[in-house]
Amino acid sequence: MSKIFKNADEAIHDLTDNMTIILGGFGLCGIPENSIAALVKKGVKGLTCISNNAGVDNFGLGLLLQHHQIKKMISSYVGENAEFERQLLNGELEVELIPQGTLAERCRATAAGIPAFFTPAGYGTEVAIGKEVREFDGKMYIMEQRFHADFSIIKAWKGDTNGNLIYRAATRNFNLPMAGAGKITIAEVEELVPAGELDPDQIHTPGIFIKRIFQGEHFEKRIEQRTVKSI
Amino acid sequence: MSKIFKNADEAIHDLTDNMTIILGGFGLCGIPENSIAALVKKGVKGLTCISNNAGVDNFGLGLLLQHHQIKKMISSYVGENAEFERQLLNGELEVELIPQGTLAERCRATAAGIPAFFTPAGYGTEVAIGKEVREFDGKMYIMEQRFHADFSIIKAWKGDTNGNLIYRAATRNFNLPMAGAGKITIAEVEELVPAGELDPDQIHTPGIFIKRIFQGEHFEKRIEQRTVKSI
Amino acid sequence: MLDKNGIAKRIARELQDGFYVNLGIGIPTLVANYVPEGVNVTFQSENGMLGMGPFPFEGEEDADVINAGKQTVTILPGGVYFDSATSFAMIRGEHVDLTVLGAMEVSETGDIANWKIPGKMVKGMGGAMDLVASAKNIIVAMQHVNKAGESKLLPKCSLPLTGIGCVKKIVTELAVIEVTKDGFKLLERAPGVSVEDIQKATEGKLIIEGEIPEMVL
Amino acid sequence: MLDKNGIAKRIARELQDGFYVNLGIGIPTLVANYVPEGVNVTFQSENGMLGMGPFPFEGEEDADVINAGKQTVTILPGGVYFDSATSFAMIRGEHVDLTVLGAMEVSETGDIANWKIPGKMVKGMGGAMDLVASAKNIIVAMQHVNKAGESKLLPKCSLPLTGIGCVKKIVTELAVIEVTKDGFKLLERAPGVSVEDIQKATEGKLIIEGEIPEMVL
Repeated sequence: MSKIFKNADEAIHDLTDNMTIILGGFGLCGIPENSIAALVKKGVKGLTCISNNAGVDNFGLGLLLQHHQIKKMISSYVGENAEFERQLLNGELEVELIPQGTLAERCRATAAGIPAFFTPAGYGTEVAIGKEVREFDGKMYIMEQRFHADFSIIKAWKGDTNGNLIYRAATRNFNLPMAGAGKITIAEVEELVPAGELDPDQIHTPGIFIKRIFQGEHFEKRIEQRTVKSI
Repeated sequence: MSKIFKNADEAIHDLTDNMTIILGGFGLCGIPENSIAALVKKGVKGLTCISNNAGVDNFGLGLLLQHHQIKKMISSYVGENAEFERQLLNGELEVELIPQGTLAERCRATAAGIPAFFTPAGYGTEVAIGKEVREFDGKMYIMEQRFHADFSIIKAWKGDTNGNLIYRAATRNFNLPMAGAGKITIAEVEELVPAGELDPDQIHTPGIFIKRIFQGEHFEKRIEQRTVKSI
Repeated sequence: MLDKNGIAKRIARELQDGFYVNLGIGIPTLVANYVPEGVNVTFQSENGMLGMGPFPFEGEEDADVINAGKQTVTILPGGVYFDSATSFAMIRGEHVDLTVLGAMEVSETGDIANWKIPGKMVKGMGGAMDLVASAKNIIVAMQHVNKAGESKLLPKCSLPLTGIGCVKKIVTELAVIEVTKDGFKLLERAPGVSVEDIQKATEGKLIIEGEIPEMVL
Repeated sequence: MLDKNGIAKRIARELQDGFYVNLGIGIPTLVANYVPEGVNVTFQSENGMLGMGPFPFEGEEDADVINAGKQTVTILPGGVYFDSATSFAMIRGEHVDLTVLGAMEVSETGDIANWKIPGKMVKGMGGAMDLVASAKNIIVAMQHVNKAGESKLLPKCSLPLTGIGCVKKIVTELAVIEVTKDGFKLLERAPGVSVEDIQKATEGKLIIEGEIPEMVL
């Protein structure tokens, strides 16, 4: 049974309206660009998107916002995004903000079959409202639960035909804990190689977490805050 | 502040009687041989040891058993170990058996500041006795808590002077989730290299989890079940 | 009646292309020898390996490359090493498609006991409790009766449990049995074994509906 | 009175050799420019990097190498990349020795508000709630009063909280203040600033004991 798909369109062929999808990346770094473009092209609507950020106005998840495809965003930081703000203030978009570490751990828990765990993040704040609170060793924690998502869509640098993945630099971010967090996890990679070409000691995500893999056609890798020092 | 210690004796200099220590490895694979030898030499007694296995009669943690240094073992499988059995039946040794995945996750939780989590392992069995039980999505889970350990002692293949570690093959096992699970984590490595020599994309355990590191003098790497096929 | 290899061979027919499989110690290990042609499966070893291959040739053993039974093994091309927390994330997260393991007793409600005999030295449950509590699909490979001639398929387990309501299928030297909500359902007879033989060796409720076919191996 | 760089410089004196440090956006970022000689610290960026280095030279930016502020940065020799779950394991597990971040308000019991202003567009808490709930040692870098001239050191925060009872020290343009169980304890005055100036700018309970020394930068 091959995990290899020709392109993003085919990899998301059965992703339909009103689904919940988890998307990797931090800001615009390590986002599944090709899959997002395919989602725009496909025009699926009413999506609940779980992703650390919401892209910028004309890139990343901002593209899905532009086309009114997102019903709800679950993020830790939605940043500077005028269209996002407009839709939110107009009541066209729901937003759930959760602490970044909690988001990462909930994704990991989902993939790892852990239904709930305790974290100190958000204790005593509005994040804790409605959540179970408990003391361990004299410190207060709140209980957080896993997600339920139809798809998880992530991006890696190299992947092999078994679905094994290697990330490059700071693109590992949410992509790794999101691997396996959707009923189906799709990985788009910059380079797809035959199984056996990756060193088994250097693989970041074992292929078992990945159901579909394809080589992206083009990666723009836009930089959100180009910052340089003078010589 | 250097993390580098000359040898195992110096790395464990302040490990004293009645402490709780976590030790890496699976069977005899990837165990911190040099540190165990140093513990025998130092003669610390009354130890509570958290380790997946208990070694064999004359190697691994079996050496500490031989010298009556262990008060309690917390393991998933204590295997074939005559001295272990003798001490257990004589009431000289306490044993707490916990499922292997729960052991791994409890170590990871300890290092990661997660005081408790839910797992299905052991539900409906004697492992669940006295533990909180809860249903999530129609399935039953039990709550497991993190450990409290003075030291975690692990073994890696290569390490750098910042404490960054790379494991080889199946030795990664419990060593990785145990990194950072003790108040002080000691790593013994086959080869210690200057910071900067390891590829930042290929490091398995970031140095922040490691407080002390030393290059082991000798690694016997005994094989527990030598199994070969005929040509 | 099947020998150990026969049991393994029959279980191997349950393998589907693309499956990730965890094999326990004993008869389950033998399943790897009978993977049907054209079916591609990946074996997981819970100590931290996907793509576990055969034992090494003499002289090629590597102390760092062992399986969950502490045996020296090899890794196949496309395999991967990982840590124990990640390994049980695969198991608990239901990414492993099939678990095959041995048992001392199985109850008609799918409870399994395979780790502890009161009064005997306990070696520990290892990964068995995680595996049985997590797997979507669990097949037990075992003898139908124990050495004392007593049935291992019981109304209720008498030994301390490893997990409850988890076993889906049982393959013994006598039969293939499905665990249903109504009890043990007889699916297939081993060659030369009669339904009566199976009934006699099964203490739990055995459901026999229609003609019971003989296994195809 | 200190400028932003002065605040950063004073905070940098809190750095100890071997510290792992997470710096928030704004003034905290500037702390990296003033690490005292002989003190070796490692900067963590919560998006997945230890050993964060300076910004790259023009033309050497790498889209895959950014910090938590989404700025292009570099990694130092001996640095390491990791994923977000591991990153917050470091933070939650108290492996990060010091967190420096900005705030809108701090209460005399150490509560902090820095993520949300009712009625204004909320961008999100990012990693701030994890950082403040976890760090053993939290220093807030901020202006003593807001743009409306109101004190940001209050008996009780008026804005939605980021965390409670967590701030250990505050460094502003006017003073260094420790958060004790009895309230804000004045430790140091900025050059040219009087105890009266600080008292006037502090709405929460300010504890002044003995002679308050001027900061050494």
